[in-house]
Amino acid sequence: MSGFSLSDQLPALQVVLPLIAAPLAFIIRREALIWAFCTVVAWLTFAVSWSLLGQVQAEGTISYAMGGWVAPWGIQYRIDIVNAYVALIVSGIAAVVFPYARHSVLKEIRGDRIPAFYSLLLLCLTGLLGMTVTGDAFNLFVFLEISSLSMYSLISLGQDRRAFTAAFQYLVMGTIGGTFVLIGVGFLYEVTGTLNMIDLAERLPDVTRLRTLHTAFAFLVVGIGLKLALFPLHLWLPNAYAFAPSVATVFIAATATKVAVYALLRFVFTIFGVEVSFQDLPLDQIFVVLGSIAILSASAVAIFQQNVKRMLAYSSVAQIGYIVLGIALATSAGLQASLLHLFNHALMKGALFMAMGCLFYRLGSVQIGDLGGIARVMPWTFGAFALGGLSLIGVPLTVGFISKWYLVLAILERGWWPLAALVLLGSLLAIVYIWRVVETAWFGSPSPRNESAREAPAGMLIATWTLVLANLYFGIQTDLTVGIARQAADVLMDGAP
Amino acid sequence: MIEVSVDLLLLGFMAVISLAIVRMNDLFAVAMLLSLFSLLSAGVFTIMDAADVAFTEAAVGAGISTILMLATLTRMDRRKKSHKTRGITLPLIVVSVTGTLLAFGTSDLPALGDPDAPIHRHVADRYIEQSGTEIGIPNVVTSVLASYRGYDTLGETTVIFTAGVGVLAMLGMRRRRKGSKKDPR
Amino acid sequence: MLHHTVLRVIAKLLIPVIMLFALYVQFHGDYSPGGGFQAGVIFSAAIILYALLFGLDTTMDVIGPDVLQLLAAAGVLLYAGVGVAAMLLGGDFLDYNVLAHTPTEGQHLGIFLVELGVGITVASVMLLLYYAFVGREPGQ
Amino acid sequence: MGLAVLLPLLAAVPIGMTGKRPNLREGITLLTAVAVFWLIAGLLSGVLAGDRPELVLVELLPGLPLLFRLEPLGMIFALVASFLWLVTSIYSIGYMRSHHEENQSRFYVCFAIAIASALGVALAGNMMTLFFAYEVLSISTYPLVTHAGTEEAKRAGRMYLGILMGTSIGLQLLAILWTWQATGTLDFTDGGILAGHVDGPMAALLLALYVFGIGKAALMPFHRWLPAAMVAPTPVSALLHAVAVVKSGVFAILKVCVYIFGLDFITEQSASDWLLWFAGGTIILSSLIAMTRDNLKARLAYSTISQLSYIVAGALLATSLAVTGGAMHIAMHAFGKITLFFCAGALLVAAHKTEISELDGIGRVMPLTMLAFLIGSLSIIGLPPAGGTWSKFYLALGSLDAGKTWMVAVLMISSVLNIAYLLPIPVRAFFGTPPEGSNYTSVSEAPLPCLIAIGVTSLGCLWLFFAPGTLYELARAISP
Amino acid sequence: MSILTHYNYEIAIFLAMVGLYVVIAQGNLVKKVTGLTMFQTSVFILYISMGVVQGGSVPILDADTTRYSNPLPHVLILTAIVVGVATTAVALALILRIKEAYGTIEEDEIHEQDESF
Repeated sequence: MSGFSLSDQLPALQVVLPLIAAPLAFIIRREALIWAFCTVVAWLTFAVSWSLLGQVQAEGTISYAMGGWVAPWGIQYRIDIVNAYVALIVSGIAAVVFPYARHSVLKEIRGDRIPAFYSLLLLCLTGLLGMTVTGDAFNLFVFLEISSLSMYSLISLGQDRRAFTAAFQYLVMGTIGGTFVLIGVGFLYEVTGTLNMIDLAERLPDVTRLRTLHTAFAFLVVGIGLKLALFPLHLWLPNAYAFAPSVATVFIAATATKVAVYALLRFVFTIFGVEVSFQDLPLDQIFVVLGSIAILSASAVAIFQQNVKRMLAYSSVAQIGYIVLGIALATSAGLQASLLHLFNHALMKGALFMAMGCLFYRLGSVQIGDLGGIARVMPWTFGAFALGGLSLIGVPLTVGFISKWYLVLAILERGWWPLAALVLLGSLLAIVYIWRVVETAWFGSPSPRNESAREAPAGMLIATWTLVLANLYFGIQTDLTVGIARQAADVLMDGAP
Repeated sequence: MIEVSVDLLLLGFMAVISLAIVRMNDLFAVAMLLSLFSLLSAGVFTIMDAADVAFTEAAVGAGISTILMLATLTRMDRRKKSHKTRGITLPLIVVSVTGTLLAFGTSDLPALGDPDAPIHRHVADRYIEQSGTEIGIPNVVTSVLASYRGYDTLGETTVIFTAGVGVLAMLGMRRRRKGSKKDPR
Repeated sequence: MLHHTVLRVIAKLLIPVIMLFALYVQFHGDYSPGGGFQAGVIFSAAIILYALLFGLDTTMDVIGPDVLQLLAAAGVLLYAGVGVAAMLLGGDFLDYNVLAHTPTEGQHLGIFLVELGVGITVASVMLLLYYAFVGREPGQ
Repeated sequence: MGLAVLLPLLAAVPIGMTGKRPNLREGITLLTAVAVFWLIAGLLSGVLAGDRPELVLVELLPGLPLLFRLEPLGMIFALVASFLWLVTSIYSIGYMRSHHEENQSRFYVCFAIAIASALGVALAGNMMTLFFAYEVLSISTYPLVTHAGTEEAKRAGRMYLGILMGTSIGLQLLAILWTWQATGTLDFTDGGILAGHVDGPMAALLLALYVFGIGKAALMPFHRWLPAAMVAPTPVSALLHAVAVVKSGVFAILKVCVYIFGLDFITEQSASDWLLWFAGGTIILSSLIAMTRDNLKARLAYSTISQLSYIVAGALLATSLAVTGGAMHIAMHAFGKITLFFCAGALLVAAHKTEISELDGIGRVMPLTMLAFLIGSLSIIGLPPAGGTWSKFYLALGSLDAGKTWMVAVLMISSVLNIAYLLPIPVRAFFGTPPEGSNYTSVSEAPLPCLIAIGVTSLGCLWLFFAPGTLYELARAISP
Repeated sequence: MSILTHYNYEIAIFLAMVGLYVVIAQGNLVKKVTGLTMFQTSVFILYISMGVVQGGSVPILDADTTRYSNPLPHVLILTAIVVGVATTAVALALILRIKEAYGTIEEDEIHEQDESF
């Protein structure tokens, strides 16, 4: 290959762009400059993943050899519809979060820490994107750690001192998870001699050392499970979301678990394949049980939260339950539902946490007790929250409804009636905890402080409403998401090409 | 055979130390033991022909992380309070399950050092046979590290950078001179 | 700070040697164990030793945190820069072959540069960590 | 046709923005109301002539568009809703002003949205569209229920939303998904779509999911929200809980029975027999409860519950005559009940009376109001010269037709009960002697706009008795 | 080197589990970090053991050696070690802040304080 052609280099740029930007952001010392720079980078990254998706849809899977060393000797970037889709989610959220960040960061982060904060955000983005597009099992671990480390630091920058303990708890559990993944990858390498995902997928069927193989599977699932807060490995999540700086919460909540789910799908479907995962091993039963418990228990706990961010965090655990349920079906329809929900949940949680950020910006609190009548002074913020909440509940004309629709259909297809009922019961619980907030915010009696509060800055509101409107748009104009999700599901079901 | 015995000896030491760490309440002592632990593991690595790893482990485990740990401990009360006994049943269950699983997994591995194990046959051999001509430097580890899997190493560097930024974000950096351009608060 | 003349003298002798060794490890990594990472750690160790003996502030005068932060970033940028350079020269990211007119030379150059990048970042980050931990004043 | 739904939605925006200028705001409201009614009425002749205008909004999911399709049943509902919106807007101007309610802008905005979604229900061309409009209706009416913002209002709102969304998401959505799963379509088609896809007890179960899932029909045991929602301002109770909300509930049930199941399918699977008992039970029980209520609005609310079950029963009887009766009863009951609510509101505004026991002799100072009340009551009871007569007549015929004689008995009994709990009110008002110490000198008739509205609706009741022709034609056309 | 047994594995696993136990069971944050490090280091040993080749030597090419041990695990572990120290650094920084904020680094005492307000 001679001559530089941008379109060939997109896979690398997808990750390298934010990776190079991170140190730069760290050494630019002017807050305004950093912010502008990061925003531009985020948009460029988004553009890259958008055009990558285009390429994949046009001419199928893209493969890119890092350092020119072809797989399996070098590290390969391999982009099919699945990770193109996930990368789009991640970079898309980033493209909204950075414009949003300006005010919130100025308010919540100490002046001399701001460059570090932005730099960490970019590093987190780098890590997540790296996990998403890589085709190499060990490389995934490396970028997993990049994202994790940056997340620990981001979380610890929250204003409440509990941010430190939350970050530490996450660090401990996250590191254990990471090490488990390391063990799993090691065993895979031991029995196949390769680290490249596709190569692994091709060689695993011939592997005779089943005990090692199944152990590797177990460790990978548990390790990644820790990262995606799969019940009962979710203990780190609520506090982490609740006490992190608003911007960090928005970004992490909307992207991190999604990428973890992607990694899980990659290993379970592409590398191990449906036979190993669901026929040799009882992953489906396990996931059905865990998913159901997650939906019920987490939603129930959410109802009793006083801190709204914490409440939303628990609802995230429940939402992950839905996704896991979809995976457990081990059918194309189920996967489609899960993938769809990846996208939709990113939208709704992003919007909700952004609204919380706006609130925190004005009130410095997200306790339900402090929200009395606040919606009357901050109608835009709470309009956003209400719509996002409706989406979370799964009310028609929002993305939430589309997710539920496909998930329940997939479940009915398998004829698992109780599960279908359970999913709907989940949204009923969602009504309860969302409405607690809406009711207090609108009809509660306002405290003097709330009376004097003002609507959040335009910059934040615009970003928030972008996501809210996306919630509605993709709830009505579904063919894009549904179509991609279907293709992706089929790709995954086919396993290794 | 001498290697075997040394290897076992070192590992035995490590086992003893690990148990000591469990019991120990003096955090300084724990830090020192930990650094010794790393040092011994470095020894194990050497015996297993992993010179680079041994080198790194020694420099990091026995070096930097010990320094950092001591620097932290100077801010703490030296002795860990022997706190009220927490339930140890759950930890024991978790640990034994994980351990059994690991043992179960390894029990199926090819014999240690078996040159025909798949791990040595598929990708690795190319590095050993080709790197001389493809890269042209004798240290295969360096070739793989910096070229074949150079991208991982970029990631690794980024990890270090991330840690640096993260710690600075948490602890801040004290300024020597007063009236320096950027005020710390 | 400590007033053990002996220590200081020995340190004054020792520190240059350690640094030299670091450089050796850095640039001889192709032929013997070692490379950017180990070199970086050793180099920082030398300066940390200096700090232990002559105090943090003195050390900060020698190498200020701002410089270190620049260096830390610079190392990563150098590494990534090599990759981008390879891109611009028509190769894939980090494809050293295109850096020089023969692949092997390209590889040599590439490896040299990236190892340098690693070394710089590691050394400066390790020092920064030390500064941050030791220089930490509560409420900062 | 789409415009009819769109218009109120669009109107909501300027209504919201002209909050500072009440006259302009209410001007817009009235204007829209007129326009909408005119649009609907314009389609009437066409529908009678048998054409079914259709409009696809957006392909929501593959093979599952949001679409409007106007047919006779929908026509009835649309006409009633849009006409009564017009009347109610007039009424509420007088009411809201003289009652000095707060947040009037929010009130009018939600009101407009609610009507839009009610029309959406009326025009829905498939179950999905209906479900969407149904949910929007629930949500947009929530702020109207909690309008007062008091603790009681909030509790009412909670129950309102809880029951409505709970049933709709928990049961109705499940039923819809099941239907889609089984048949691959959700379009309302003559003769139903389910025949041959599900049968026996499954069909009965599915029907139950629908009937109970449509909580707005207030079939016991899911009826509690309706009395609770009476904390809302009277115009809201009047329109939403005598017309839009509850009627869209029973309307949906009719739709399901006629166009999803198909009458023949229901009868041959005998899927509805046991549900009929629920309907009958609701009719009797709620009438009995109504007698015990002294608060006027509460009594009206329970009477509504029982009246709704007439229509549900009409649907479940699944004979052409019964459906005709049910469909007609939508209109009849709407006019009758809204008149009663208007009167209740008028009493509240003019005389600040909410309890029936306080009404003795009030007819002398508010004769028009109480006269209207009498007419409304007659219509509800089903006595000439009020429209209610016809619908009950056809319902009775239908039950005989279906061989459910006991249902006729139920209808008779409940009529008697209606007499017992409705007629005493005007009687006391006219002939009762005012309680000691209370003199009505200060009290006069309600504000003019209110009187106009009351007059229109009560005359409507009479008119429907003497000229039910069009309505009857439409109702017959549903299941010829 | 030449042992055709699983000793290495088993001992490494034992060490790893001791480390894991310290992480889970012990309330002192510093000790938790210690446990993490032990856990990771032991896993490294596990890895390197996989890379051993009987009679192989350090993978530095030279004319008169024919058999080398597998370099790839070494590379992977180098990276892993770096990740490990990075994590340790962040963890210690957190502990420092926790100590400043709570005045203790004992898990249960920290919980008590958070319950109390």
